[in-house]
Amino acid sequence: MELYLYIALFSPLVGSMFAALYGAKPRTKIAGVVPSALLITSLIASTILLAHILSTGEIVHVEMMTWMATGNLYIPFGFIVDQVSVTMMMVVTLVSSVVHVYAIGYMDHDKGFNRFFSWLSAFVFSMLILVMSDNFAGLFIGWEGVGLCSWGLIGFWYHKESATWAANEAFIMNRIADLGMLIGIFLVYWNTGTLQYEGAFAAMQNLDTEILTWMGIFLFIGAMGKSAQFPLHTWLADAMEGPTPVSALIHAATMVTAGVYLVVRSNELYALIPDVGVFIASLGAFVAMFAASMALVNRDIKRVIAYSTLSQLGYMFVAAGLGAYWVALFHLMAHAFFKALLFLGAGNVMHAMDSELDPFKMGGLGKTMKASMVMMTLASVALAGIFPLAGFFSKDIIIEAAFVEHHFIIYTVLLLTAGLTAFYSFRIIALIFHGEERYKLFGFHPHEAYKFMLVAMSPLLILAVIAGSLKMTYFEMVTAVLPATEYHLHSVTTYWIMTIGTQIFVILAILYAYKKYANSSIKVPDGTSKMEKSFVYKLLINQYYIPYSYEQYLIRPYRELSTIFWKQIDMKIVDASVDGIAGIIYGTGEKTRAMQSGNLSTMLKWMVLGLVILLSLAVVFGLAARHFDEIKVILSGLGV
Amino acid sequence: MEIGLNHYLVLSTILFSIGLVGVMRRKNLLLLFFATEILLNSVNIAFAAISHYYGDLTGQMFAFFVIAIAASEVAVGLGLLIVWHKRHNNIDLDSMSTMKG
Amino acid sequence: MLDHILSILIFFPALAAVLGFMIDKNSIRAYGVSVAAIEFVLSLFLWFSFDSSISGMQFMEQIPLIPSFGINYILGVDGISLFIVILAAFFTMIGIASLTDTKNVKNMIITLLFLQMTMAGVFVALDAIVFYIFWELSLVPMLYIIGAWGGPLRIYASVKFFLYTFAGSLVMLVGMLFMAYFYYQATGQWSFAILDWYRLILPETFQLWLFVAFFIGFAIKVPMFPFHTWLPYAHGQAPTIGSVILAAILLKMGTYAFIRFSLPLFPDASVYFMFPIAIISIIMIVYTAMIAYAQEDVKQVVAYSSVSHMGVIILGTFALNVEGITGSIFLMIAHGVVSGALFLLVGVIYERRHTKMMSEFGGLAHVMPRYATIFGLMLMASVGMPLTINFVGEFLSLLGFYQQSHILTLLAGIAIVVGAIYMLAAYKKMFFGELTNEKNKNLPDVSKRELVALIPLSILTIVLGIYPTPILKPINNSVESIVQLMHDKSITEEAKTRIPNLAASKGIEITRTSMKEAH
Amino acid sequence: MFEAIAFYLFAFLTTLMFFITVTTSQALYALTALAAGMIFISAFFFILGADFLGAVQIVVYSGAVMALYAFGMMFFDSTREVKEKQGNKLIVSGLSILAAILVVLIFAAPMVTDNIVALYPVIEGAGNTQQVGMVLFTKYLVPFEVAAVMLLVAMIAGIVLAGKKMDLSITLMNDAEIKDMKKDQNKKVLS
Repeated sequence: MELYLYIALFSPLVGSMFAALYGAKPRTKIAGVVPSALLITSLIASTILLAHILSTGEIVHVEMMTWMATGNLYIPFGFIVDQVSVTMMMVVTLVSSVVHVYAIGYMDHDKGFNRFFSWLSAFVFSMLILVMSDNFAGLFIGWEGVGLCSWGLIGFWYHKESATWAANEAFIMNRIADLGMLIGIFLVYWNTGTLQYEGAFAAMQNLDTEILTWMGIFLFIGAMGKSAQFPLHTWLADAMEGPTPVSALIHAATMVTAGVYLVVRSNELYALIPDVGVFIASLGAFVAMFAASMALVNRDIKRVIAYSTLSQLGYMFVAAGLGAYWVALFHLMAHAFFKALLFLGAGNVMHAMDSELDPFKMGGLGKTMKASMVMMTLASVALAGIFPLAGFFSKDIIIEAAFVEHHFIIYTVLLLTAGLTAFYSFRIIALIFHGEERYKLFGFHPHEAYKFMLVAMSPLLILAVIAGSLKMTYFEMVTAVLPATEYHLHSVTTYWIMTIGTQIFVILAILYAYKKYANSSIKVPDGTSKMEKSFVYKLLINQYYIPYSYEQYLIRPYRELSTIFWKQIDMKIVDASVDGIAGIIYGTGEKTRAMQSGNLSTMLKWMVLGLVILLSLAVVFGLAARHFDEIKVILSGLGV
Repeated sequence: MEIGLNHYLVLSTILFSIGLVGVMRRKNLLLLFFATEILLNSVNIAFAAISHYYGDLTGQMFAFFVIAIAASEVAVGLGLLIVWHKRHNNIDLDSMSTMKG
Repeated sequence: MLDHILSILIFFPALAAVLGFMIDKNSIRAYGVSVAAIEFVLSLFLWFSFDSSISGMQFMEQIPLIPSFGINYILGVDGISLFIVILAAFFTMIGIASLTDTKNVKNMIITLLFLQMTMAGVFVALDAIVFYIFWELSLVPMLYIIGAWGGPLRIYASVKFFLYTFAGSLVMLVGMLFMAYFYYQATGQWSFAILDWYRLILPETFQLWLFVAFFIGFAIKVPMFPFHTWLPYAHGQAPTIGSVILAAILLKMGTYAFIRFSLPLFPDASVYFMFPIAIISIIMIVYTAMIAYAQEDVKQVVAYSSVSHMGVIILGTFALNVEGITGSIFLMIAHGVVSGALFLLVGVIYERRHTKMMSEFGGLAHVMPRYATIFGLMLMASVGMPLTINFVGEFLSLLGFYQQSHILTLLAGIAIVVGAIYMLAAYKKMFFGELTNEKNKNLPDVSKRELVALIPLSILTIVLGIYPTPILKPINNSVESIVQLMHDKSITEEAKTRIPNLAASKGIEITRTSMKEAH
Repeated sequence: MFEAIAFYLFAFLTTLMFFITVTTSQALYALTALAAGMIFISAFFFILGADFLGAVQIVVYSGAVMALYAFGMMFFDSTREVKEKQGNKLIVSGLSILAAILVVLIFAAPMVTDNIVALYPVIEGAGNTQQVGMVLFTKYLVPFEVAAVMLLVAMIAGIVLAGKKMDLSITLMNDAEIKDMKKDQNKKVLS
């Protein structure tokens, strides 16, 4: 099995390097095909591992080599495939295989084609390290690695100012969180003496709650960055500057869920500190609502989907925070499928519309892009959580869990958010595919994507539809390592009322969205309508003014402070004081140079002055020596 | 009225400061030499007086050597003075400023 | 040969430099490269025959110079100095190999060979006076390099560099003399041998004063805030090769000396000054990183980033535990590789455009993709990306200091954020965006000669990031013996608790730092 | 009583002479006053019983030194009034007086202690000249010889310095020669 582990892990790396070889050369299909083939190899290897685990329940654990060893610190490159990581591996390899194949078509005309595949495969490799590592340091390697690849891919079109800006923003914001993560790792090391999950979690059982709380908080700060939780969420929406396959893979299915994975992986730690768990759940619920509200009005398809991702991440954190780790993981998996599908569908639309992102300028695309419409609609239905698609099974169970755990505020928030989710999802569906064909006004000539791209998307479609039915199998598998909490309402009636109520609520939201946006009276908003002038609309479209205030109150002061530090403090104080010392010496030299006028008479006068000074010193010291005792008394009186 | 050592010392000091005045205010090199002679002689008085009052000949010996030094100083100094005068046709101190730093 | 390999390492380049005056101008480059290559092979041979299981000094040599004052020519390497010596030889080699066409190339190569002598000397000297001589001698070639081949402000920069560092080292010399005097008082014999001094237990007040004296010399060399202002000038004016060697090796003298002198000689003072120094390091890290962000000249960005990274090294050193000190030594090597490479990279673009202003560039990734890739790699290494060489050092340094103070480590950890900010901003300004400046449209990508220097550095950056063990292990052994020595020597209660007792925790006898070998 | 009168008389005279020396604007007056001052000083030596020293003072100063000065002055136009730009008189006199006060202060304080032991005590029953001779040729023999050599060296130096181009006489040269010489001199000065 170890062989399969290595194949699964390293074939993306080989693919990345292969594509990198063509990095500076003109684009060639082979640079896309080979990494994709290698990724499919990785997918197959992961599937074999999954089958192995499903059949035997054995955990594959290997230690490849030592990475760092000094003092008491010992960090190996160790990899573990257990029920949790194999889930992630499946999600990662599956979605990325799909995205790779899809991207061969999508990036067809881009001159950075080879570079793109190099980065994309490198990302998959980093992500696999992240999920497969058996220690915190290895996790951190992957953690930073995916950050790096995300930087490269968001800024893939590096000639665009907005793209590079977004790339740097994402990287730096993630770094802030990584600092928290690093501190968390240090805490783990100095308190447990090891960074291996196994040893560390075992040692944590005997530690103080206070230390554990700090550990939990700092590790969660790391998770907040990667999973774009409030207040570090702004990078995710800006990250949509990257190519759409990137958004589908990194910013929907895999990287952003790393935070959830971390919390799930550290479940033994978080089980010991339920207070932090509640905090995580509350933050998750808040972010779910907060992100959904921003998605309501946004006029950029990708950003809407990004906010929806953010909102769903909130759901996952609610589950993880409340101790329903397997539910979080399950939702993560289901979400990966339908959200990637949604993004790829959006990619098709963008491709058709020459990278136009404003859904108000589309409309009626359903006629020309039937397949894309079907896929996106199904994905949205899944996202909205309608029976019997994936979202129903994964998302409703989170809402139920919140109810069962008696966190009714969270429950209410999540329920409302479910409605909002349905509304905004179908708002864009309606705007894109239904209603008048507004795009004609702008001279677009939409066309359906390549066949093979659609075929590539189909596995995701299937999974988005059927994933729900795998729930019980999955539950049995994953609870071998995670706490097996089942969430059943005590009363069957309540259960039915709740489920049906939720469904009706969601369906009403969908219908409302259709009614509002699928009719023929929709115009491209020009800022004059009453709604657009309302305060709430402005607040939401400006993302609660958070990016603005970051720019105003963090970035700009930082820039100005840097300049002040450089120009004022470093040059004018620190350096000037050094130069000042030198200047004093030079200055004294210049001044006393006048003494050496060369005029003998003047020099004689100076000589006499020197004589007088020496004589006075003689007198002073003579007197001091004579009256030494008295002086001592006076000095001691002064306290010297 | 007994004349003590201090009288001589005070006299020597007065002469010494007259010499200092000369050293400082004279711009003529020759007259500057005169002033230095005064300085040396004032010290000689002090030496002789100390020698007398302590009954020790060391002071007188020193006075001898001071006189010897004064004599050689005059010899060399006047030689230099003449050379300078030949070159520049004056012996004004203010004209000697080649050692300007 | 093995008995005298260290002397050979020191004096071979010097001898070759003297002979170099006789070499014809056209063949001097080949001569220089071959001499440096032989030197590098010798240093590799040193590593090869180095026994990494021994923690003490190896290849010791001792020749009496002034026996009545206990001044001897003592050399030796341990795990701490070994790799810096190799790195010095390595950088001299690739520095000469990648040397672009400068005027007076003969003088430059001869100067570099002299510099190599002094660098090797500093790191292997085990006698304070010999150490001091090499320490000061190293200023002269660098002064010449900056003063003769530098930019428009070169005279100011070189004089500032020289006077600043020289003033600091004079204070250090006073410290050394007093130390020797104290040794004389205690034992009745004069000795300047560092290993003899190690055995001396000083009263705490003496330790404090001597620590300060040594600290001033070392801190200016490092350079630590607020003594850092000579560095940007020196880097800004120095030619590429000067900056590379200055950043890669010369700065390491200060941090190396902290580990060689300050820690084992004054363990109590080290503990006493741990927090003040940590705070200075944090100021260094954050403050200079912010200044780096404000720079308009890409070389200054790299220069200030050096200061920032040196802050992390100092922090790791004053963690006073094995993890921290090992990390800081590793980071010295890592920073040498990475900042050396970055300065070389800046030199590449300066060579083509004769400007270092970032506003002149923009969109370079379009025309120089290979250059952009290597720069990106080094940028990520500098930022501390895992699996690059810098991360290992930074991680261990911070991890080590975390044991001493949580809050300060958190503050120092800001390094990874602010580091990313200035580096990414600089990279964005230079490489991203549209290619607007006409002059940049036809820039050639990196040439073969430049790749000769850059490829080995890139490989080192990644290989040592993934597999640092061959270097970490010898360092670790030597550091363990130093930490144990510090623990044994310390007097105060606080020092005893702050410095871990390895012998107790590991239950093994750690060989005392080679005192026996010294005599 | 006689001693006191003699002391005060000669003190007054010496001070006066020396004062004239440093203040007069006529070089000749200064020379004469200095010579007189020197002779008056020898009187103190006689009063103090240092007869030999007094004699040497008169011989060396009034005889040799003053004669040298007188000869030296012949080279210069000594009759013309010496033009001297005067600086700040206040500084000059102030510094001098300050120095005087300080010296007096020093003399007044620790010197008048009795614990000074004579190194070469006065020999009873011998004349001053005899005593001087005995000390000078025993204890101070080496310095004495050195002083003699020094005088010799000074003499030679004086001759060499002053005697350069003694054979040249401007009065005997015509204009062209003088010009040439001036040129030469200028060159030398420049070099």
